[in-house]
Amino acid sequence: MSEGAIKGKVTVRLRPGVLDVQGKAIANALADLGFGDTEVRVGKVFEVSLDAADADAARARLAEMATGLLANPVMETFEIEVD
Amino acid sequence: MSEGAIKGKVTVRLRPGVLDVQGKAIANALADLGFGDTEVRVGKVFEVSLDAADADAARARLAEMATGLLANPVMETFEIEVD
Amino acid sequence: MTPTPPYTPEVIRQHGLTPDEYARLEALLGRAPTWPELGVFSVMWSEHCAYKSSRVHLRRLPTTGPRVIQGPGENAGVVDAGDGWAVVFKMESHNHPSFIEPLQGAATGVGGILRDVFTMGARPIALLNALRFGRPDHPRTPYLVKGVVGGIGGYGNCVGVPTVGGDASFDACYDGNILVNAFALGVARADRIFLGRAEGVGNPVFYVGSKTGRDGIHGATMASEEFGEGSEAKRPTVQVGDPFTEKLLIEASLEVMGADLLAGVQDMGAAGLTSSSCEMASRAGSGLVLELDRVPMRETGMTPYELLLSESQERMLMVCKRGREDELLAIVRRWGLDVCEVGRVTDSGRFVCRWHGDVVVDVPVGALVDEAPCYDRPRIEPPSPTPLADADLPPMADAGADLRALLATPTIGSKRWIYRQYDHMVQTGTVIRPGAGDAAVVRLPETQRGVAMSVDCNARYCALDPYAGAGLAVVESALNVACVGARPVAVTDCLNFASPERPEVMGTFAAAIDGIAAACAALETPVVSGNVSLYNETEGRGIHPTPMIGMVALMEDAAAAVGSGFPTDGLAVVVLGEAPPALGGSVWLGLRGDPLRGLPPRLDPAAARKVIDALLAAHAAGLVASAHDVSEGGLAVALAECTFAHGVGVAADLSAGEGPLPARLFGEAIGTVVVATADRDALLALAQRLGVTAWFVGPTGGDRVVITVDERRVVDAGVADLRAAWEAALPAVVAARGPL
Amino acid sequence: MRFTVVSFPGSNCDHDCVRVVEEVLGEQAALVRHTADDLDRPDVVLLPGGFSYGDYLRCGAIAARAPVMAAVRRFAEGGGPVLGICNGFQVLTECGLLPGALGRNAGLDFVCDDVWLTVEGRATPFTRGVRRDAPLRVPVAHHDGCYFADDATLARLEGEGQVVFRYVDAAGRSDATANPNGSRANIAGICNAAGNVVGMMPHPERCAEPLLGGVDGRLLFDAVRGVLS
Ligand SMILES: Nc1ncnc2c1ncn2[C@@H]1O[C@H](COP(=O)(O)OP(=O)(O)O)[C@@H](O)[C@H]1O
Ligand SMILES: [Mg+2]
Repeated sequence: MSEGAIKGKVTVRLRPGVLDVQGKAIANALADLGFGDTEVRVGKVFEVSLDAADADAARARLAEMATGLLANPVMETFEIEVD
Repeated sequence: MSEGAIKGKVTVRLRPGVLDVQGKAIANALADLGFGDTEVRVGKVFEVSLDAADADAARARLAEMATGLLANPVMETFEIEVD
Repeated sequence: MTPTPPYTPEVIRQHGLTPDEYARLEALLGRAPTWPELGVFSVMWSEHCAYKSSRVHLRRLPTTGPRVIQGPGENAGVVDAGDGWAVVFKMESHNHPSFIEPLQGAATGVGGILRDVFTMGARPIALLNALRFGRPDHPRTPYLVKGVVGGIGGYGNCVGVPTVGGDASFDACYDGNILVNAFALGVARADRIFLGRAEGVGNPVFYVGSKTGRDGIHGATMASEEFGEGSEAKRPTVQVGDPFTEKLLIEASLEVMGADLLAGVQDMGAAGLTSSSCEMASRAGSGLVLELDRVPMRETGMTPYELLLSESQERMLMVCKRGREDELLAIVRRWGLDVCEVGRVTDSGRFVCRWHGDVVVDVPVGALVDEAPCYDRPRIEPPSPTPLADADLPPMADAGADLRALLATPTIGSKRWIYRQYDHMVQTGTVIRPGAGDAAVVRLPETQRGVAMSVDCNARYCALDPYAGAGLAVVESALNVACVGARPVAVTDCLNFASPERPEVMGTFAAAIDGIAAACAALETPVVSGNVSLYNETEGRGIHPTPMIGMVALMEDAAAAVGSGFPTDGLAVVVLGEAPPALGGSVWLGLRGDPLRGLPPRLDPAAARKVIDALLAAHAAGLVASAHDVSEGGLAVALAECTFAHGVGVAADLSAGEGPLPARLFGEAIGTVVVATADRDALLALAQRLGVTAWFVGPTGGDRVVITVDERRVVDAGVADLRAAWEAALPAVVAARGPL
Repeated sequence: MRFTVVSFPGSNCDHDCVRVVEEVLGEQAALVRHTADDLDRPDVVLLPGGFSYGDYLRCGAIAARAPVMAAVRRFAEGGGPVLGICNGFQVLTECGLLPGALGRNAGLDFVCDDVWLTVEGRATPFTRGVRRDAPLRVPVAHHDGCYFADDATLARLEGEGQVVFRYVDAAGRSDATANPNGSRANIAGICNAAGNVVGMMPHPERCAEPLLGGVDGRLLFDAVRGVLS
């Protein structure tokens, strides 16, 4: 990777309505630990350094990565941020 | 959960020295798919709705959850955001 | 807003009902259905639940026998395993969901088949899976393989049921429609089997397990439709498996059953709450009333329609004996599961659902179940296959190179990449692990006995001749279990076919049923459970007929099980049986172009029966050091495979065989077995006494595979070299990177 | 002698451990649930394998915070022998009774296979007298068995003889090809500073009878029995 790499972030979340088995277990555990009633959804974040001309180019590239690999469109949605 | 729940976010990342095997595999896959050379780190994000008096109280509580359960200090660091 | 009648033809079509079926439905009700009722009929009359195209043919299968405790019709089949124990097993498809979302599709397939088994009161002790993928170089194949294997492993590993075997192969006919068939087997006391019946008027009905969300609504109708443009839009209906909850559900259910609290129980599988309650009421000849608003919900704003059709996973419906409610609640809550009384058993013969007191569904159970459509669809007799003239055989330059190439095909190659991802040892009962023998062997808890299992189907044979091909699947799986030393006792099947609305497909279906029936009758292995999966096609291109067979076998002493690899030098290798080698549909023919030519192997169940009896007699006499049946790739591949486990070579002289060289080496002679024995004379004498051809081909030993024909050394290859090619086959397929 | 097997929701090798204790060793086993505040008179405590709480979040993380762990900690701090197997090892690192952490396998896939182990370091209750001249063959079955500790911790473990098991090949060589999961220094199992708490990813309970194809795992159970009797 060259020095001029841009850093971006792809956050992947389960689509609303899709069962979040981890979130459910974590909320139960938090309750057991005395944190009371919570609702938890678990997502993934991919922090990617990539070569791109500018922020817009990086954003477009990250969107392609997300559709092609990082997110599973059947169950997940994604969101992109670029520094 | 009551109506007045506050939404917060705990992002958990691997410590810099810890090998991120998933990130490496994803970077390889991205290269194979023609995305060129990238560097990828994978983290988790927990979106938590909780009852709290205000944003500061929520932040404090999320920090307790992170130290108490959501992150493992041996390998991970965390960061907290509250809407 | 909830749609109300009259419904448009489009709405009726979306519910998978033909105009005729809808007219019948109105006639049965004497009125138009409410919206939730339309949903209920849509799933209950789907191919998936009603078996409307297959029922007339399934009746021809043999389903009874002295060991059969429960045949088809319940959640799983039950067979007497001796000493008061029973084995409970079934196989089921999850093809369409796995093509759309391979990881969750395969995972929920495992979850579903496990529930079918423990719902009968049996503790699951083994899982197997049979997988069919498209051609290895199809761009989507690596993604599908990784997803499906990850899903099966992820689920089975977590619930703690060992995945002890399976079958996987690749063919272009599955490019647009993979097959994921999951098999589960459990063990129970024979007098403690639970049935899916809503018995006892007034008994309360409990909902147990995960909360209901909008998962997989219309999943059952989806499984009954072919793919085409627009299936993308069906994506949000994907169900997510939660193996952790399933594990708790297994323990809670078995504990509740052990405490004798239940009058009936059924899992909520395809078509969820609707089919579980209607089937339970139908089997018991009772009725049910459900208060839908009490169903534990995961999402807000759910409607009666959605609650009735949701396919959320990890849920059970339990009919509790009146007066034992508190005990049930205590047990289920101790396992941390949601539980709620949602209804009662009635004697009305009607399925009634209320929503905050209002009746939203009120239909006769009989209309949903007994009156479901049943078709004898038009069919065309499958054409007879034509023999391949010797002159039309492709030339073979180097038999050794062909052997290596065959071993390197992903269909024949080692499946270690798959089963290494499956916990095949949990429960500490696995005696023959995947890869170690022709069938998996698991000990029956609290006994010395073993149960052997194998799943098989060669779809190329079925494409050439569905009658013979389907029968051969039975024969091959029976030979597999006999190789490890177990007596085949019963069968479960999973009949994967294309659209029944095409007469040529229906013709293959009917022929396959007859082939299975003939083979099962000859082998005295009745069919005790099974599943039909139709509409396996994409844009009019169907899969080969793939009637998967799961064979279950028993042995007195699990410790006597033997593997397929030659254990030591200096043994005699004997071929038992004289099935003629066939090149039609063979993998070798596939190396040279289209394999779908010529005659498939001959189906001769009576001859196979004799071989099995001889093999079992040889086992009993302690004459079998290893055994492996001849299948894909023929005798040469079988011999090579026997050398891999322990690195023990072989020198075989195949001069006594018949036919052209490619047939002798690579012809697929289903019904022959490669046995290694320390006492050649005794084995040959035993075979002769039982009227089975036995043929000594040479000794084990060294580190090479040497095959001689008419004093010509046609193969001479290092075991390590061949094994490397065989082991690289599957990793090469999944190493390719493709889009989702 | 009495072995207490601690069962969390999602544990799935708990009954396998009980079976080895009762049927192979002929000793007493008590199964204690995650909610218990008492371990039911144990001489030895086993934390079994499985997927406690589904392995959701991190393996062993939620179990490490279950009520029963207070009693396990007391028993361990009092010098009682504790063996965590697979998920049990993950629980022990998550609750701090053992140093380091277990992350996703380097190959990213679940691995179920036989591996070879050398017995090293100090003699723990589970390895006292166990042969050191030839590797043991023991199965692994895990998705998250990649042992991680920072350099300082690793140096301490090595220096104090706290590395108890290391992945090797059949010939006893410890290199990357013998490492099923990418663990640092091929570490398969460690003990605490006192030596009474041991965690290991491989499953000795799966190879304690000839029927299952191996008996090397039995050596560990025999060792602790020998130490205590
Ligand atoms: N999908 C699968 N899941 C688990 N084990 C599998 C799977 N496919 C194949 N196996 C295992 O791999 C081994 C070899 O399978 P296969 O090549 O079909 O052998 P055979 O030719 O003897 O039937 C068997 O032990 C089988 O159970
Ligand atoms: Mg096979």
